[in-house]
Amino acid sequence: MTDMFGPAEWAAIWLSLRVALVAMLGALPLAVWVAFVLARKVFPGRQLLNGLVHLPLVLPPVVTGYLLLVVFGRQGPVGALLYDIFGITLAFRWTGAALAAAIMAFPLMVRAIRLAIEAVDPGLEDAAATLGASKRRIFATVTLPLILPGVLAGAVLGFAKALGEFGATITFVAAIPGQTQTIPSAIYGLLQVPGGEPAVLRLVIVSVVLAMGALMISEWLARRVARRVGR
Amino acid sequence: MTDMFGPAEWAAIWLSLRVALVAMLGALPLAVWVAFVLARKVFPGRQLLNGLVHLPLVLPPVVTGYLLLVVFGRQGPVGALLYDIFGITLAFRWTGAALAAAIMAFPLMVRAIRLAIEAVDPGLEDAAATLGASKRRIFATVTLPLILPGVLAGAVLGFAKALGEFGATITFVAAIPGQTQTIPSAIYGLLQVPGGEPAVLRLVIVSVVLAMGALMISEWLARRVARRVGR
Amino acid sequence: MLQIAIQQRLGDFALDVAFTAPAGVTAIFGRSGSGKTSVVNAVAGLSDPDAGRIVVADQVLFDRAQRINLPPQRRRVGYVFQDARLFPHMTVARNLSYGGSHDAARVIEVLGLGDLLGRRPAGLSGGERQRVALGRALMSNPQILLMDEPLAALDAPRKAEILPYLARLRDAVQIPILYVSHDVSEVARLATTLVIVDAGRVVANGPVGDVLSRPEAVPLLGVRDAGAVIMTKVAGRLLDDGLTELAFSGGRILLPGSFGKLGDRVRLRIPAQDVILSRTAPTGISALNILPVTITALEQGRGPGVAVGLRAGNDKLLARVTRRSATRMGLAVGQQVYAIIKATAVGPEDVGG
Amino acid sequence: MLQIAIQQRLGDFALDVAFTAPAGVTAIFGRSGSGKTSVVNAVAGLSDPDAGRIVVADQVLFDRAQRINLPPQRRRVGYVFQDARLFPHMTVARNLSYGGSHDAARVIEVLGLGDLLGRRPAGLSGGERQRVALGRALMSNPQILLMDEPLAALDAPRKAEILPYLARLRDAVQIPILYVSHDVSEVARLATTLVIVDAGRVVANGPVGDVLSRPEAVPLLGVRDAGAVIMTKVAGRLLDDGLTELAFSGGRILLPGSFGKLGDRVRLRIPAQDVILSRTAPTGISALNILPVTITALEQGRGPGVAVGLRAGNDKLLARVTRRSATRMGLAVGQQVYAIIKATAVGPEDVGG
Amino acid sequence: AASLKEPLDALAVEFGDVVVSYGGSGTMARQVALGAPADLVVLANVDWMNVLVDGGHVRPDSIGDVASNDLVMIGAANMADVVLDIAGIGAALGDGRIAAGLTEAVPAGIYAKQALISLGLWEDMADRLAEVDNVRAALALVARGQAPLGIVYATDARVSDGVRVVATFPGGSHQPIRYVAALTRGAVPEAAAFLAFLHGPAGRAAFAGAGFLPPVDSVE
Ligand SMILES: Nc1ncnc2c1ncn2[C@@H]1O[C@H](COP(=O)(O)OP(=O)(O)OP(=O)(O)O)[C@@H](O)[C@H]1O
Ligand SMILES: Nc1ncnc2c1ncn2[C@@H]1O[C@H](COP(=O)(O)OP(=O)(O)OP(=O)(O)O)[C@@H](O)[C@H]1O
Ligand SMILES: [Mg+2]
Ligand SMILES: [Mg+2]
Repeated sequence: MTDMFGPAEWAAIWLSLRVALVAMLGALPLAVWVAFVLARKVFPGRQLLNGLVHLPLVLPPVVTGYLLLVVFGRQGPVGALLYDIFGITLAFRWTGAALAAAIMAFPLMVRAIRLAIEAVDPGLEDAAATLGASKRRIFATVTLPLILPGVLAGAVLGFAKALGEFGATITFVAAIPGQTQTIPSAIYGLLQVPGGEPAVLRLVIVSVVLAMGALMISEWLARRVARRVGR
Repeated sequence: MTDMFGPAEWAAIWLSLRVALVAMLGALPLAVWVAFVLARKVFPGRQLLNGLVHLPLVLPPVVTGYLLLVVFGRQGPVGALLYDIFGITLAFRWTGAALAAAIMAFPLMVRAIRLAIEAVDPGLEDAAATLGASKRRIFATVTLPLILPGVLAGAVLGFAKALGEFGATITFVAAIPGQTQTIPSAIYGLLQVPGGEPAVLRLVIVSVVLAMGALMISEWLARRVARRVGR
Repeated sequence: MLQIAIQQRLGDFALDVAFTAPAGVTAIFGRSGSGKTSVVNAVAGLSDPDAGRIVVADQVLFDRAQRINLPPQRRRVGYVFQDARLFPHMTVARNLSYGGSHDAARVIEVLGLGDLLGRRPAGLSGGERQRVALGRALMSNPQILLMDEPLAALDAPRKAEILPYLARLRDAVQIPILYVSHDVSEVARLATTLVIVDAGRVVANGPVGDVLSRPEAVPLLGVRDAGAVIMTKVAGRLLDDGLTELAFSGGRILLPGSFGKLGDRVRLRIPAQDVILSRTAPTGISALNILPVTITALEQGRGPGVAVGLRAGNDKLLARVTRRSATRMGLAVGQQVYAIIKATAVGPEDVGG
Repeated sequence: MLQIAIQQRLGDFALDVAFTAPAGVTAIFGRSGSGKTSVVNAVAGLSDPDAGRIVVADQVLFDRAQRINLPPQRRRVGYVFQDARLFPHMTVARNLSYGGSHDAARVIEVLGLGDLLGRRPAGLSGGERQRVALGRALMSNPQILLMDEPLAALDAPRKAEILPYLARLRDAVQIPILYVSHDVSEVARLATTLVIVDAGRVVANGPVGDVLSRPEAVPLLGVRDAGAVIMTKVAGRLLDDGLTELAFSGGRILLPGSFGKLGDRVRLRIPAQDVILSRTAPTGISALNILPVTITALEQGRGPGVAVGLRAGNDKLLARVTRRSATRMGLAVGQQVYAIIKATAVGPEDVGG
Repeated sequence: AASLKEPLDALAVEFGDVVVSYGGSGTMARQVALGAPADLVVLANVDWMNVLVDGGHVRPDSIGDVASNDLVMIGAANMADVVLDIAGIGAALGDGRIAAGLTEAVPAGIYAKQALISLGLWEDMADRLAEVDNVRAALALVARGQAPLGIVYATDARVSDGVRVVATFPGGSHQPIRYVAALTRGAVPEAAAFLAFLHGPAGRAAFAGAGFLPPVDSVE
């Protein structure tokens, strides 16, 4: 197995996993929050927020990547701030790749979670409210457990998307081996080289296996959760 | 308004709309069916089907485009069949672009719809069964209306994705103005030339407006449906 | 006729019941968690017993040994669920006609659904929902009717309105009705057969008059709910007083209200607690019905009450008196005494068609 | 004390009620769809009335004019919903302790929840669910208790077990309890105040004994459910017979069973249909209680019955006899007659603490 | 540029301690302009290098070509050579299309357009093109038989067994295909050494090995 891949390929695989995982885990709380706000609150900028969240889905990834570069690059408004205050650079770092992947995965996660929230019986939340639970506690103890299957679905979707993200990532952080060269950019690179096909095939298989693994884990978790919830 | 865009840009806009709409509408019934099967049936190849559906999400779009070429190209098994039997060519046609967009959007649609199906109270379907309704009728009259918000969410997600799809499309059917050059490929092209930014911005705005419109229509529809269902 | 013999494990709970439900209403009576709903689900095909057989008329619905297991849609059961399970996205009218439009006009009228037809389930009160669910099941023209506490959420007047309809239904369509209830007066009024389940097993089973008038059934039913059920015939009507005279083998009974035509058969429950015994025929009291009876059994309960089995003609009655009275009056088996039944004590819910 | 005065539109339905619920149980009685649940929801803060005011003790929960509208969590209401609304993802134990663990051991014991603690709601029967919901509300130590037909899904023995607990609760905690029910014996047993609603309005309202013994309340309640409620004191116990002697202003009543200690106050409902009138004091009959009474009112109903208002000492009783009996006996206001009350007819559910 | 991946990877290994990132020329130029931590850029397009020079992102004195390339017409592996005129191309094409890079955006496409114009074929062929976002995709279209012909760099034709070069565009029919390298503003000193290494014999050999041609004009 170890022989199958060169060190660059291994680096890409580990990096992809790390980037996708960090992107997914980092985006998840925000996705849950945004989904909740979109599902349950009525406020003036609601449609705008909704649109903003979906933007990365609609724009060509290159554009998203370019916008990321403009905003989060060293010279971008946010990027400069991050650098000056925290000494954080995102551009051309794996953290930047994670940011790009997270932003691309975000709409998918929000949608899945939002659907789950909308399916929760408000009567149960009412019941919790009469029992004195604060909004926060109701969310944590009633809503969240009930939407766990949806959150899981969103997480997997996000993870898979983050794993496959290419256009925005390569535009924002390039494809630096060991730093930002994820599986998809490695595949892209290999496609440019004579005789790259076998390596491409190997990496495609890795992608598929990783995604399938994530799917299977999530299905299994969802079933466990469903059993707990007594469905 | 008309002055804002050249004829090529207008063509790209109309084409994008057509491609995204056809991709979404064409994929929707299949997505509903697959979502239903995944949510409710237990059969040996279930995990495999699930994985297959998610594949376009995980793979770099270029790879998906390449696989499309292999399968649906003139010399591909399916492509050749379609040509020999029906005289249908997908190559360099907008139909091919629609196919690519549909396949890329498919996992998103399935996920959203599946979540909705899993939230339907099986007790209601039981009740319909005791009233003598066939499985098909139960689906059409109980399950489907109850999952309509989810189907809508899936449709919008799919439409938005189809609108933004680029990598697989250009690899499979290139970017032929008026035939297969959608907004994203136009944007990509413009981004590669120095000084293309203003045109890019215009097209990005169009993308955003289109997607926002779709979102707003779907939110409005979902609210209407929700009111009907009495939530 | 419905024959059930099933075993099923549900978590820690073991269901093992066997009984036969003839045409007419078979009531399943038992405390909370005794397995009533589980039985009904098995008949509907919504759960698969581990073993056993369910037959309606001559159609095998389920037979583990023969590997027969009809899907719910082919069982033609009308199931009124304990939780109404209305389709939330349909109007009441569409809910009602979902399974068919059998006898629609009458169902809508009797259940008082006319004003609700255009409404959606979300806006209905608990009782309104249950009425719609009942109507929906009835309109599907089933070959068995399963009712899981269909009237529990209804107020007394509405209940009193619906019960005669169910009674007519029972007599009009010769189909078995399984009726889960914990209200004995409902049971007595409607049921021909009574099945008492406890902890997943059948503990008493037989014609309702029989089971209810067994002095030993009193603890199973709760002291308040015991009482005999007799079949009577409408023998006359006292129009000025609004009373109906019912004849049975033990004499005549006057009841307020008018039910049935002359000669109609009427089922009457006489709650044990409403029967007063007297050694001599009393005079000048407001109770209209004084029947000569013979004591056939004296059953001392755990509490202060004594269940007294009575024979009036060929029919059995049941009285419940305090031990103190029994002692003071010197009640003994074989004694001839008088049973005093207050006409108004036998409420409308104790009279069935 | 809870003061309610609210107006609210719900679709086509208009709610406009005003009443005061003192400490103790206030029963809300009314037919299906009359607006009972809507009132309770407004008190809990789950719906916002269009106008009005809701005050508990001295705390304003809601006042449209003052723009006060406390959220449900700050109202400290214990709400037992008509549909149990248990949290499906928690065990029974976690459901119970969700709002607090006030008096946990006793609640679990009295409601018989001990065996269910590790279970999940999906596996519970309808009655089990309702018991858990009741326990959950009780354990949150509320300042008002709202119960929307909490016992409708329970069987009689379980009901009989829970009712005394509710009665003790009512006396132990001096909080108002709003109790929606359509079972008069529950109401009579528990309630201090009775509010009858019809089509969104209060049509009768007052101390429960008062409302129930008004002859004109009979049609509102249903003939079977009318009856007086009197306060009595435990005056003695006849141990050998298992009877308890209750004293009230009109005399003494012997009832089977033992309730309370000597001197305890006991609430007693005497259903109108269970009172027999006699011109002379009868002898040799099994009924133990024969009280001299004066006729205070004769109310002719629509049917064949006559509601007879009676005075026994300072207390009011109600009897329902047939018109035929009333005529034959020549009943008239002011007449002295004997009321015969069968000891076993006043069932345990008619006796409250 | 992505097409340089093969020789650059090899050279990086040889030189040691060099990290290579690749992408489309436009993408990379923008990244450098927006502060990418790169020391050395190699672009397949002189225009983008000019943009970087104008923006002051690279040291003008370090600019120099490292290699050049030919533009070729490819066809299926079994296709005979094609004469580069209307009849020749038309015959080979049938009702198919010519796969090429985006003629307004991708360098290979831009060169292809120039060549077609100078050969007087543009008028007839403009709407017979199938433009894709990178040369490799054009190659795939030809290799999978989707397009009978394609216009790519000579180096790309080597990548796939499914295609062969059926014609080479004359050098004068398009601007020279130049691969331009430059040091960025903030380049570390070692970068200059690597740049020199690229220009040196080792660089030449590696580029030649990958099918590239020597630079059109050498840095003095
Ligand atoms: N799926 C299940 N898993 C575990 N236990 C179950 C399941 N279904 C039912 N039970 C248990 O089986 C018993 C019988 O349940 P059932 O619903 O039949 O009672 P019931 O007689 O209808 O009670 P009720 O009058 O309260 O509705 C209960 O103790 C219940 O907890
Ligand atoms: N949101 C709503 N929209 C429209 N109508 C409503 C709504 N909520 C309640 N109603 C109507 O208001 C009336 C009162 O409903 P409510 O639930 O308070 O009745 P209830 O007295 O509790 O009845 P039940 O004893 O059957 O539970 C009903 O006719 C009901 O249909
Ligand atoms: Mg049940
Ligand atoms: Mg209600």
